[in-house]
Amino acid sequence: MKRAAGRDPALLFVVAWLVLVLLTGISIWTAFLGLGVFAPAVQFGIAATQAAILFILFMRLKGPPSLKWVFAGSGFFWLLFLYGLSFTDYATRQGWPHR
Amino acid sequence: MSSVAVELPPNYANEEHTIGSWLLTRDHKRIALLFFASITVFFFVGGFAATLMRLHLATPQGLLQPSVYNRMFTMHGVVMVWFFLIPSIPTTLGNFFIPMMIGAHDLAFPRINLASWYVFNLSGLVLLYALVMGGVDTGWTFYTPFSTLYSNSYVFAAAMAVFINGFSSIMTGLNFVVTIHRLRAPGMTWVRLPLFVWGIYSVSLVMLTATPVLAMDTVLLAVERFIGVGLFDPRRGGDPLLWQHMFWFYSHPAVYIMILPAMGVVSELIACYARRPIFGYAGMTIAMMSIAILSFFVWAHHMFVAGISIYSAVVFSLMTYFVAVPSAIKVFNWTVSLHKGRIIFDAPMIYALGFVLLFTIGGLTGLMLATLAIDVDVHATYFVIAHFHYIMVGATVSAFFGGLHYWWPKMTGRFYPEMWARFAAILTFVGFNLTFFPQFILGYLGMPRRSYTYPPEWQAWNVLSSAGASILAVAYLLPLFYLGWSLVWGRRAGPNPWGATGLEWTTSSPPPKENFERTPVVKLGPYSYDPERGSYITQDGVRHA
Amino acid sequence: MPSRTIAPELQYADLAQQGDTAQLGMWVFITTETLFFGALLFTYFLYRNAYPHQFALAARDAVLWCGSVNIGLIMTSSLTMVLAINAAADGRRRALANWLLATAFLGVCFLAVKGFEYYLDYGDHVVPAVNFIAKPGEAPAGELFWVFYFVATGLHAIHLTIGVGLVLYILLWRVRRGEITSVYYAPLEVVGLYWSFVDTVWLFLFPAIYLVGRS
Amino acid sequence: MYQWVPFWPRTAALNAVVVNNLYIAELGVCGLIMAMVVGMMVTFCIRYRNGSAASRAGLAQKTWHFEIGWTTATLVAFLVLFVWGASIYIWLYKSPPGDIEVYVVAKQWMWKIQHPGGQREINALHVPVDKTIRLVMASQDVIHSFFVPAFRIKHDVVPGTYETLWFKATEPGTYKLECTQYCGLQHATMKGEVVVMTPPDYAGWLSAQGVNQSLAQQGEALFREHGCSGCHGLNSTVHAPTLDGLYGSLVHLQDGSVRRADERYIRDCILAPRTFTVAGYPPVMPDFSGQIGEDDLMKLVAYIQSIGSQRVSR
Repeated sequence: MKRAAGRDPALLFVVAWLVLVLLTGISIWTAFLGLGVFAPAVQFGIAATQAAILFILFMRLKGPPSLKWVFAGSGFFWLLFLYGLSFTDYATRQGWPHR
Repeated sequence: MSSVAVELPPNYANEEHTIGSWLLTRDHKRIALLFFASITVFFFVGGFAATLMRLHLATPQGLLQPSVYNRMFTMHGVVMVWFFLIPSIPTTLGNFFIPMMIGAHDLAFPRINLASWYVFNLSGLVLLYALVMGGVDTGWTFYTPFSTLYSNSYVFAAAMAVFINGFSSIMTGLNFVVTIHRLRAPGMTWVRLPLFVWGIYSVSLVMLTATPVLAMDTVLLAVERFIGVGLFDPRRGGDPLLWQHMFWFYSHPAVYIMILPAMGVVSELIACYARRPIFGYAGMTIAMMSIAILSFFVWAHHMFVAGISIYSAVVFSLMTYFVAVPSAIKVFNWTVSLHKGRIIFDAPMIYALGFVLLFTIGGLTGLMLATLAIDVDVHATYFVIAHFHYIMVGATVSAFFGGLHYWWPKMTGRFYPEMWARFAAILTFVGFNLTFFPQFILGYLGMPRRSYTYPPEWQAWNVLSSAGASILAVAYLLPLFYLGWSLVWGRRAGPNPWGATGLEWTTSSPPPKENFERTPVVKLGPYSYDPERGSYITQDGVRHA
Repeated sequence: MPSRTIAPELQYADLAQQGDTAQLGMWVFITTETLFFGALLFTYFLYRNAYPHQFALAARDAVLWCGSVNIGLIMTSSLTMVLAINAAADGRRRALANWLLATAFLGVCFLAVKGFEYYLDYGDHVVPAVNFIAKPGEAPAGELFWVFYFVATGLHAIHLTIGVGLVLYILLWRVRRGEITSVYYAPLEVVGLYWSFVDTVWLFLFPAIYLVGRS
Repeated sequence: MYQWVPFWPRTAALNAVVVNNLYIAELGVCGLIMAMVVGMMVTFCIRYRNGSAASRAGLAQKTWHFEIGWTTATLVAFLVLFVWGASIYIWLYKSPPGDIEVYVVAKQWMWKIQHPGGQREINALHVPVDKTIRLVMASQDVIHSFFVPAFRIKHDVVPGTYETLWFKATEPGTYKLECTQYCGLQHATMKGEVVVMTPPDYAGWLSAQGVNQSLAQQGEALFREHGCSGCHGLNSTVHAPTLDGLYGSLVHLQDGSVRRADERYIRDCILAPRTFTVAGYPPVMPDFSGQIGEDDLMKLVAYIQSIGSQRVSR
């Protein structure tokens, strides 16, 4: 490799960008399909995929294992605590939702 | 004495004298002292409110207007939690000693460190604005919908102060995490880190992961307060308990933000003054890290009676029992660390032993509160007040003062007066218990917190508590005087007056600007004390008799 | 343009360590930002799950084309940002400046579209506490959606404004003074991380705001 | 003596006896642990003080044995207490069908009580001894908390929903009623008393109130006043669900979910009918939020409850 270490060629980023745009298109398309309760799952799944592309390529997580991975992931991991443990309340609380 | 007013050698503090050299410094040691000045001011602001409250509660009729009393306990809570206890040990002792204990020349991001101090003071000014304009009467927990739709006080400004304060927490925590990861001296492996460093590391992780949730919560609170429409509004189908969920997602770990660094400090003190290695180093580190993580699983134990699902409450109660286990391990290890030691009862050790006892009482009553059925009874009574003061004030402040005395010679190059310090340490312990133990009884009798009046039959306990508070006030004020005195007239201290093993003791007292003449090389773990021979080995591998 | 030799700070052994540490610092900060916006989305999921119909009705007024244009703009800006970093690593000063300018420009365009969208929202009478009028069937929880909308997009816009400021600072100060070289361009990488993170936030806000109640 | 320095609250309900036992057990366990810690600490401090002659040879090295043993022992002890506490909690908060159902409205800064017989009182609650009293509580403004120390029961009253609580008083007397959730300026004075009476006294008290309409009857009047009977009445031409026999039954909603028609459900339906459209009915009912105060709502609920067929427990 002639390029400076740890960098990817511009072409890769352009392709990744095209994929991102394509995924956005799909996401918008699904909104009109009437998927009901599955729509948010699909749309947020696509958003998560796009975020992964951004994190791994554009934010250069690609490469050997590093501490960056831990911190990149720990925010999402910690959110699971908030979402998961709150769920124990909201899923079983009497009288929620109010009204 | 002949040692009076001896000039100190060139060091971080006397190298430059201009005001600008302090206000624009990037030296972590100077920033630690800047923080020390700020939090001391807030400690006495919060303490002033506490004094007024205890004076008021000495009689059932009281002496303050109800509106004033409500503002006093809110101010006491907000100031003490965010402006004293949370920053106390990390920003002062942590800031000063973390780089030195890992053999670094500074923190990773000195500018961010300084910015943290400015942001802290900015948030303090916003809070003071709220107080001067008329105060806040919601309690430090800002429960909705009272805080958003009903209170006629400066909730918006106070919420903004808390929000801005969070940036300071995050900046400090981020700095510590990155520094401990990246700037350890050669040979300073993770298992050679002193427990104080582990304490600060774990607490920094908690600061980083808890604070943003509170920040978002206060933003939503401020929005609802400002425009009168918001996500916690029950009239629009909002859930007032959502505020509590997100608030306690931060504020329960916040209690551990206060106690984890204190645990670190006390581990240093006990090892040094018992002259033996701390018992179960690995267990201590695992306990601290698991407390840091488990602290996020227990928040809804503040909401057992708030109307959450009973099944959820059972889950949170179980989690709370689990978090008690590492705390119990730590108490056990500290106690066993005295076994076959060569115990010296200097002031820091008295503070440390006081810490262990107060922490144990606080922890055990916490266990009672984790028991669901007991919590239903004593929730939001003085039992809870007493419990968390034992942890947050009794334990944390004892550790803070203990650490301050222990490292005082290193920070200033001078000894504090030992007899006065011992007296203050004992007085703290006595005064504290006298203040808060009666509150356990009051709580079980059913005295609700945040009440400006109470039935006359409870006066005896309240008078006892107020009497204790006056003793405690003296005990907390004393160090201000004798430590100040020692700055000028204190006996000169050498590099390692206590014969301690940490890297910070291998450089001169006070340390030079760059901490170490050259980067130290670490040869072995902390606490290489030998009680049998009375010798010790500092972490750079030098044996001392 | 001059090129400067930069010395590492006191506490670092060399520039590589300094740059690496700076990036790690930004990653730690991104952890906190993830939790910050994650907490906001938590409130969103909670209420959307509790009041699906009101949310669907309320969200129909969200201007889809504005959101879609903006997601295109912001994804493109991530591309230009990463190309700027490539240019910096290769020492192509001219290209670096151009890509940074493009990034800042796309950021400003995003903010302009956002501003125009707020104007349209005002016309639709969906601004809570200002001129909110509930449509039939969306009361009372529909208003919660709009509170979320303004808090989320407002905070995102603030983050993006800061990002534009940082890019301009790198461009007008660090690059012009020759402090960004192929040897040491960590400050640019740090800003790039932040920029792409702000982009990520929008990726999640987009389906949350614009794709609800379309069918 | 008791009057001057009380150590222990009065114990005047079935709930309180059960909680007391647990509390005493916990005090015992905690006292034991505390004694161990203090005992060890004092012993070591004296024996191994600097300058003492005790031998320091052979420091304990194998730490894991101690630690695992200590951890397991504490964990087991804790788990017993957890299970005990949790089972009482569930018993305390799963309200059984009450012998008497009392409606409580909390507002800044008073407790408004409505008895099923239509009697109303403020900051006082009169109940007979040895009967299960079920409280249905609502808040008109901020969060309050209903606390009777002598019964060891407490529950927050959150605006926007109903909360329930029960107790069974065992001793006649007058007991403190407190608000324990800070609710504003006069929070400290938001107090009252629970008067537990013998059955004859209670009957006497009820009749002395001079009320001739029961709560349900008052609710029926409101039912007509607000025009509810126009649609939900028997002779109505509008296609609206009938309310006879509704209370306690299972209702299938338009969105496919099933709800038990308890007090909370009825309240929710009145305030936000569109959220709870019943399957097979058009969503035509107007929204009554902001038009009916909490006390009138409770009368309506009591009325609909009175024409229901089954009793509800949760």
